[in-house]
Parts: sequence; structure tokens; C-alpha cells
Amino acid sequence: MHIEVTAEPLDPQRAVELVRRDDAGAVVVFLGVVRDHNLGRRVLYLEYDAYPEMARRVMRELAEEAMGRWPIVDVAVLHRIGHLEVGETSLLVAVSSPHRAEAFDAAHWLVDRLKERAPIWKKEVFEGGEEWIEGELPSPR
Amino acid sequence: MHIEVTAEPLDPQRAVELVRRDDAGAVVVFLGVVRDHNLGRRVLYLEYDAYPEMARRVMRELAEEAMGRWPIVDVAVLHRIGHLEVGETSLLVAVSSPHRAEAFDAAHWLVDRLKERAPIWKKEVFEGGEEWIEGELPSPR
Amino acid sequence: MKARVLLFARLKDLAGVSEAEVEIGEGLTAADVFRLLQGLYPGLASYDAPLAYAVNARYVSPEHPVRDGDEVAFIPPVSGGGTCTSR
Amino acid sequence: MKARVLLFARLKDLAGVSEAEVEIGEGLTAADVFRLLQGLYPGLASYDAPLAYAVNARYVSPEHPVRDGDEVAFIPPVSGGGTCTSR
Repeated sequence: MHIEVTAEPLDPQRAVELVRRDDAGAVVVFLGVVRDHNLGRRVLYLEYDAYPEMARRVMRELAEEAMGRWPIVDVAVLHRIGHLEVGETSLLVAVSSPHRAEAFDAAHWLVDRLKERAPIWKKEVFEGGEEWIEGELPSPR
Repeated sequence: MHIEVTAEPLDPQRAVELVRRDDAGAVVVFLGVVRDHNLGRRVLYLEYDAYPEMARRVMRELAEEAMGRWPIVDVAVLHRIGHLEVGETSLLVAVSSPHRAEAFDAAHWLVDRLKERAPIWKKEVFEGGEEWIEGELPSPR
Repeated sequence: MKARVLLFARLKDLAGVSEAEVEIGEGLTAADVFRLLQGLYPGLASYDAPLAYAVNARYVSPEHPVRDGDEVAFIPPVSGGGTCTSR
Repeated sequence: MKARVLLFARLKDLAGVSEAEVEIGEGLTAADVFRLLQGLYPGLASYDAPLAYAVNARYVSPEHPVRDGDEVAFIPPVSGGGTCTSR
């Protein structure tokens, strides 16, 4: 399992290599990418803020939960923070498994949960202003 | 849309670049990888045979169908043929979309359909023998 | 009347060739052309798995008529992609 | 008794600080500490969105007791990942 919160650019080839194993026939990779518009506004760039130690813990716990729920082989979760331009990758999730259905299901589940629970925030800087985007309120469990 | 049947190694970073657009916030990539065992046998390597012109047509038709079924932005389908070692990538499917659920669903659907319909075959060379793997019988439609 | 025939995977190994030009009669179907090939390439007689047919790079039914100049491909069950299974 | 408090995203902008050491009384909950911070940093008084709480990097309920030396984080609704929406 590989967990990373970093200001460096994220590389999908590296994520594939982190999870690839000789006994896994399928790898599914998700990239969350900075879009050029949101809510009808033209986005100039994003700033990601995070509580890095806690974000890593939440990412690790969710990756462990995914590995318990599905017969997958390995998981990598990488989140970029700081200044991101349009087209850059903010989130990389890679899952390897013997069977492709599990890799798709586990990767999709992980992305949904990360967006609900990882203590990471984005500020959109658009033409004419900026705003912290507030999405999901995490709950204790 | 990008369709390729090639004897060259497949690169997931390139597949991401082929489908990434500034208005797509999600990219899902699937890699089919050569596994070191199958049906209880230790696999040494694979040989992929194809009917390349028809494989490209089937891949293009399925990619077009996916773009009609889901609000996705772009699709790349790349299949490698010839000699592949364990750990190498035989199939790369990349889908970009504004919404992640569609990218996951469309990529999964495309991989399932390609394995049913693309005129491509693999010969497994294992310890003690070799065998053409026969999977799905395509039907006209 | 001639057709170009294409053989893949196990069929190619059984026949010992991957493609050929064959003389065909009027009114033959794709399945008829395969039976004709089984006469020309005795190795094909032992092929007992299901078979699909393509004419000019499109899947067709076994009853599809073959015309002069057509490219007829005999398609064993396909197995592209990786070595993952679906579930 | 002291706690280290962490503020993120909009809370950080409203308070003008991202972390501080604060003196706390006995028996305060995570929610009590936030009310205390609203007194110390008046900008926080205008915060009206939902809020989650973490003590020592774990999510807790608003009623969770804060002890000496704890790290208390105030978590506005999160928005990590890309800019794709779920559907």
C-alpha cells in the first residue's frame, strides 16, 4: 500500500508501477484533474490546503478498508496539494487485482470515500474572485 | 477518439494525455496486464494474434457506442499484439468525463465489450506447453 | 470466383497457413467456405470449437453469402485484453 | 491546560492564523474550544457552515472532551480530489 500527500506533480505511470504485481491481471487508475470551469465560472487555478498527517491516516484507513472489502492486490492513493493549474492531476488512485470488476469497484469506492473524508480543501481562483469549495462534512465513526 | 493496435509497449501516461481535456475533471484508465499464472499453470509469456483492421473497426465502433451511452468527453483504446512478457500491458483503455461515475462505468463497459468482440487472441506459453485461449464467441449484430 | 480467406489463432496453427486465395462456387455461405477449407487443409477437420465469421471485416452469420473478391475471416472465440477475468 | 488548535481553508482565512496554542479550562469539549476560538479570533464569529472536529488527527463528535496537550482540528466540509462531481 502506498499513501502520499505531496506538492509534487503526480505521475500515473508511477502509480501503476506502485501497485502492479505479477499475480494481478487488472490495474484501474483514477485521475482527478483540475477543470477549466466550475459552477459556470472560468477557473484560473486551484489552491489545495490539507491537514497532511490526518489526510494520510484517513487515506490509509480507507485503502485498508478497500483491501478488506474486495479481493484486490494493492492500492496507491496520492493527493497533490498547493497550487494546481488547469489540466493538472490533484488525485491519483490505483488499484490492482486478479479480476477487473473488483479493481473498478474498489477504485470507484475509494475515490468517493476520499472525497467525503480526507481533510483536504480546494480554493478556486476564478475570474473576478476566489472561494473555498465546501463539499462533504465528515462524520466520526 | 484514439484507437491503436500495435506491437510497441503501451504507456498509461500517453493514454491519459490522449483523452485529457480542460473540461474533463475525471480520467479512468484500465490496464490489462499479463499475469504469471492462469488456470493453475505458471505462464512464461504470451503471444497475441489479431485481425488488426477488423480489431480497429470493432474498437472504434465500441468507443463510439460508449460515447453515445455516457456523457464522456473522449476515449482511447490501445491493444498490444505480438510477444508479451509477464507484467507487460496488453490492453489500455482511457476515458475522460466531467463526472467520475460515467468515466468508471464507460471504461468498465468498454473493457468487457472489447474482450467479447475484438478479434484478438492470446496464446499462453507455460511450463510444459502452449495453448490458444478461447474466450467469448462474438455474434453478428 | 475467388475469396481471400483469413485464419487466426488455433485455426492458423491447424491449417498451417494464415491466409489464402481460394476458388469458390456461386451461392456459397461463410460456413460453406469453412467446409471447403476443411477439405483443402485437413488439419482444420479436427476443429470442434464454436466459430464466428466475418466478411470484409464485419461479423456476419454463418449463412451470410460470400461474393467474388470478399475477404472471409474465421474467428475462433476471442481472448484479447489482459489475463484478468471478469469476476 | 493547553491545546494546540489547527484551522484550515476558510477557517484559516477568517481567523488569520492556521494554528495556535490556547489555554483551555477543564472539561471543555471540541465544540467548546471552537466557541473559545471565536472569542479569540472575531473573524471566526461569522462562520456559519457545518463543522467537523478532529482530536489528535481522528474525527470526533462535537462533545468529545479535550485534554491537556491535545491537537484539536476544526474541519470545514472537505473538497479534496479533482473537480469532477460524482454524477
